[in-house]
Amino acid sequence: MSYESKRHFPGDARLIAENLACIRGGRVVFEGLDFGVAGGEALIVTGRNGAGKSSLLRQIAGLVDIAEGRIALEGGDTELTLPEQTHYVGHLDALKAAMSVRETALFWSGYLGGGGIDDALERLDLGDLVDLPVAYLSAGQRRRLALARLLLAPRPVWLLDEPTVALDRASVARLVVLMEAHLADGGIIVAATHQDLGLGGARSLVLGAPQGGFADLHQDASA
Amino acid sequence: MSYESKRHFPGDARLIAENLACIRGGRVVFEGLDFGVAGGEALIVTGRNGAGKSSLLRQIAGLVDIAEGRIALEGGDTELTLPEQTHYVGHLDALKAAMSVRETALFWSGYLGGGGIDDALERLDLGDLVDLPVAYLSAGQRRRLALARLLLAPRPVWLLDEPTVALDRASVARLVVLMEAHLADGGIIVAATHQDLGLGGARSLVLGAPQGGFADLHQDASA
Amino acid sequence: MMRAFHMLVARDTRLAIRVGGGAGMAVFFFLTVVSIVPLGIGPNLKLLASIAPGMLWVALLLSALLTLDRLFQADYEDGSLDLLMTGALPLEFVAAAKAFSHWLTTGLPLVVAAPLLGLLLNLDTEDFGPLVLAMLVGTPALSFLGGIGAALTVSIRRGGLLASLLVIPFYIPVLIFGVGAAGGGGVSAVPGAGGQSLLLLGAVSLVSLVLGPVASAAALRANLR
Amino acid sequence: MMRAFHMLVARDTRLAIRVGGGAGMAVFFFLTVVSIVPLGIGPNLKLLASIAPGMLWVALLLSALLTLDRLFQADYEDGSLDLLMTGALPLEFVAAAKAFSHWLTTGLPLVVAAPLLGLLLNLDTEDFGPLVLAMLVGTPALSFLGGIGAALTVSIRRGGLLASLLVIPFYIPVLIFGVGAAGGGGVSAVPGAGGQSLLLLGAVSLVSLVLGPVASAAALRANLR
Amino acid sequence: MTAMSDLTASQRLQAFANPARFMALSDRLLPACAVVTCLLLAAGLYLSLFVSPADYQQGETVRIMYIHVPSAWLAMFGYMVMAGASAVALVFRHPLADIAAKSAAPIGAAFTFLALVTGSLWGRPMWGTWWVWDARLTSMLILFFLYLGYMALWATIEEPVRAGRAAAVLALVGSINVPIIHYSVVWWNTLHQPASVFRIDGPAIASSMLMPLGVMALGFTLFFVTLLLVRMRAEIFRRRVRVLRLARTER
Ligand code: HEM
Ligand SMILES: Nc1ncnc2c1ncn2[C@@H]1O[C@H](COP(=O)(O)OP(=O)(O)OP(=O)(O)O)[C@@H](O)[C@H]1O
Ligand SMILES: Nc1ncnc2c1ncn2[C@@H]1O[C@H](COP(=O)(O)OP(=O)(O)OP(=O)(O)O)[C@@H](O)[C@H]1O
Ligand SMILES: [Mg+2]
Ligand SMILES: [Mg+2]
Repeated sequence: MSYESKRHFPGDARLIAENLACIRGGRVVFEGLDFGVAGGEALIVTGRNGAGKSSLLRQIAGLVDIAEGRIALEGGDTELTLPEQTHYVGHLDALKAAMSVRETALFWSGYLGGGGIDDALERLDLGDLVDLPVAYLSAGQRRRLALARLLLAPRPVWLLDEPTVALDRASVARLVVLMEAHLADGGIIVAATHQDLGLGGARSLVLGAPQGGFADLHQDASA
Repeated sequence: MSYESKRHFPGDARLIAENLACIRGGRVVFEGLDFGVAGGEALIVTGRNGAGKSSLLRQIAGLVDIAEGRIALEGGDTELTLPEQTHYVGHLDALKAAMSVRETALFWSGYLGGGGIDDALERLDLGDLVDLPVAYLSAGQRRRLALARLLLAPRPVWLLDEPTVALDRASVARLVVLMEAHLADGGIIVAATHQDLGLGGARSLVLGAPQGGFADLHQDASA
Repeated sequence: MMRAFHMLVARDTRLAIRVGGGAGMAVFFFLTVVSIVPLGIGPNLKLLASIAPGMLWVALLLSALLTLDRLFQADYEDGSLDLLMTGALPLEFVAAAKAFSHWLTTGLPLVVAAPLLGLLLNLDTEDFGPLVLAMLVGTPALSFLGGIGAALTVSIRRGGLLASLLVIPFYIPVLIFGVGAAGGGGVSAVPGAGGQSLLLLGAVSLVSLVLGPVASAAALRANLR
Repeated sequence: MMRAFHMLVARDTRLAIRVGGGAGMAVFFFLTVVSIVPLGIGPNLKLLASIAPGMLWVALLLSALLTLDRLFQADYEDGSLDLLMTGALPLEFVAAAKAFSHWLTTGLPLVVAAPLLGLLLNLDTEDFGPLVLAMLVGTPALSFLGGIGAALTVSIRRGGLLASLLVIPFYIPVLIFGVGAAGGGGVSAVPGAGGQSLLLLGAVSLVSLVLGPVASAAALRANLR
Repeated sequence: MTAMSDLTASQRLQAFANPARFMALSDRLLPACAVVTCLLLAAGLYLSLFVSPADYQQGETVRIMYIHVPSAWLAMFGYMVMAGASAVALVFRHPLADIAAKSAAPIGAAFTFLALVTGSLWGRPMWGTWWVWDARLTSMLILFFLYLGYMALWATIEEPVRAGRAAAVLALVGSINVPIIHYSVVWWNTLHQPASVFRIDGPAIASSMLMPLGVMALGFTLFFVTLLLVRMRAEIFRRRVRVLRLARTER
């Protein structure tokens, strides 16, 4: 399957969350959260440390239990679960020190059912590093390799948890270009970040302090 | 030993590097590097990914071999080696998921020969989290705990490798305050970062691409 | 999906060989473990021969335990497991793939090396057949059952201790039948006991091939979310 | 500096108990090895008793190996080791502290468990004393020598197998003298050999108390930079 | 090696990948060594196979000794070379010593293996079994393990500098332990009366056997040196290639 072929996602796809709640370590992180992101739209999630940004992204990726409410990709591929339609790039790089850059890319492309890797590596300026073992990469180079996964297999929903960490200015610009291209293809992006990406026409979601949560928790504990 | 006691560092201390070179994985990262940072001064190290920022900081901390040249803290405590006078906060958090925030702080304070922990935790706004296991912390909360180490035991040289990673705006501001306080105490800061900290009167060092090393190599191969 | 499975097996095997030394290392390991036994219990050849099968099984158990705890944990710690879960491959198959490649790099080498080791322990050459057969049948069980323990240990917060206590009991039947099938019944071996325990061993193995991945997947889900 | 040492021992011990499952895993493995042996050689009690000390020591070695790889690796992977190196405590003492807490959580429990296992192997009760004494003297060597292997393989994920390979040869003197001291000379034990080998065992232990940390520190430095 | 300090980093890297003096020297030395080795081995084999008498009680099998004993000696010699080179590498940080140690290991291991195989081939007719846990056999086996461990460490840590230092530490610790191990094994073996009927150090060697044995030993030693040189050169080339490959990956 060639790389270009499946690039265009159904424009009418829509990622929605209804009355969403998240409980971690026995504490309510957030609740009653509602949002919808249409194809071609980006949602920038902000909030202070501990507000629940990562938790939200992991819920969408199916990596954290949904305490209450629902998340769905309306108009998405009905054969696939939501997690199977998402790319999740989190705080952890998911890289193996003992594998070379090329091997890493080849594995993920194969595992995620993608195509060629050269284009993806080029677009993240990893072209010169393909033969290096990951152990030799600097923090930013590792990060770029993690981000390259986004391009290895086309998936409509991108979940980016502080994607710019450790990236130099040039790489940040490069990333923004990729994100805009993805949106132009009708893709959906949910990104948690502390620094402004300067992404055109992005909606924003601010997560608040999880104070309220404790009260409720006590109530339903007593109930 | 109380926490306040040793806060003031000799103002005439000076961290110097002469003709410094770094080789990693058989490649010259940088060479012929010279700089000096006086007490009360901060050196902000910038450069593209892979330029050698982390390597430089780790060399100062004694964690990477000095291929050539020398690093020294002139006017520092002659009893102690340079690494023993530095706080290194790197890409890795050095946190144990199974220990609580308090246990972590207590251990490092004890190990580094510091005093009480409450003040340090307060100043990084970890006060409400002391009893949480580290496993429950969010990225930014982990980062703040890692940074709290700076205050647990007074040491003249702070080596900060992208300290603002995962910190929200409030925490970044808080960190800058701490750094300025350290400088005011006659401390030295060497920080590698991609985003501007807005630190008053900081000197800057830009690391370039490691061209030099390889030209020679090609020559000797052809020779 | 089959492709994803293959990719995963290939990757894990390659990693095991690179970072863990893989097959060669495993064989060498068994060699050393086996050769410390005589130093412990004395160079009495008859005695050595009689406990040879038991020792070989214990050596295998050890190498399994030494490598299993990192089976999922490495992937968990660096975040790979998260991504493996968002892939199209069901978690059960992920677990199976990992257990299988683990067997390739620990179980299989031992089976191959067994005769050589038998030689050191002065095992009669006619006992080699049963021994190798028993190991061929039994070793997969160690990898697939071990996977459960590995999955339970994956997020070591409190469960670590409990989990490690759980793995070994799983192994006991394999060891018992394995030693029996390898003709290690010693003096008291009931004639035909070998064949019988070989069957039982096979049964255990088959069960574990299914039980292992399913239980591992469940444990992983429980740990991750 | 003494304080730093204590803090480190306390921390590692606590972590091992909470997380590693070190002690539990080791003891259980210990039990398994010992309970496998009778399967091998059949229920010949006299024979069992004669090789009991040897088997216990072999089991001891193997279970010590199980817990080695996490000795430094966990700290290496999460960056703690970097900071431990910038502390005022010389790396040699760091290594010593870790080896010591490793002994507290693996060697010590096994010493305590030994008599129970001796019962399983129908060891005469008057042999318990020498056995426990020998183990008490010998087990520290296992942790401190083991530290060398752990330090050498610290930068290798899944280094467990390799680490064991590297240290097993170094364990051999401990094993031999340990068995001797435990009166396990077998039938042909020279009278008085027990006491002599206890001395030798002590000597080996003392050497390892120095050699271990020094070599471990050197190995760590080699790996970190 | 002291001159290393006043080079620039890239020059040192160059020296690391390309110790010119050694290459030139070994280039001239190698052919000579090879020739002499061949001559000695040929002579030794002729003497031991045809000239020297068959042993009255062991018969023709005694001729295995002429391979067995020299290889056993070189097995130990090899470890000494390895440990020595490691010490130099660790103290003076000289890349060549590093390379020498790495190259010596497989050769020593090979001779150890040879001693083991020939030994057990010899043991079959003598003791009626391939292997006994005799003191000397055992310590030889352990020596073999030490070699393998050393090589395994080199193989798994793939960055040469790191691997080199770690391996050097291992070799040195090993050299401290080897005598302890050897002694303990002997002690163990005398504790249990050895199971072997035949004492290895049995026949007082007749002078008619001594001569060929000496020639063979000399030949083996030179053979060792030759192999060492070859392997060291190969290793140097390998590192040069590696450095260039890495260099090419950077702009
Ligand atoms: C795997 C089996 C064997 C191993 C590992 C082995 C090992 C050794 C070693 C290490 C030496 C050198 C001793 C020294 O010079 O200090 C040696 C020498 C010798 N071996 Fe073996 N040996 C084995 C089997 C045999 C057998 C079966 C025989 C004879 C039947 C034998 C006869 C000799 C003799 C005659 C010498 C030279 C005399 C001496 O140095 O004492 N070896 N062997
Ligand atoms: N452990 C290592 N082994 C070998 N080479 C390494 C290692 N770590 C980094 N390098 C190489 O050294 C160079 C500098 O790495 P370093 O981490 O210092 O860069 P950096 O400036 O910190 O980059 P970043 O901004 O991405 O953190 C890079 O080219 C990298 O490939
Ligand atoms: N694995 C976990 N187990 C239990 N509680 C957790 C876990 N991870 C995070 N939490 C808690 O959930 C809350 C939200 O965490 P989360 O990581 O989503 O915050 P965040 O918005 O991503 O913060 P940051 O900006 O620092 O990344 C925090 O209060 C944290 O204490
Ligand atoms: Mg987060
Ligand atoms: Mg960096």
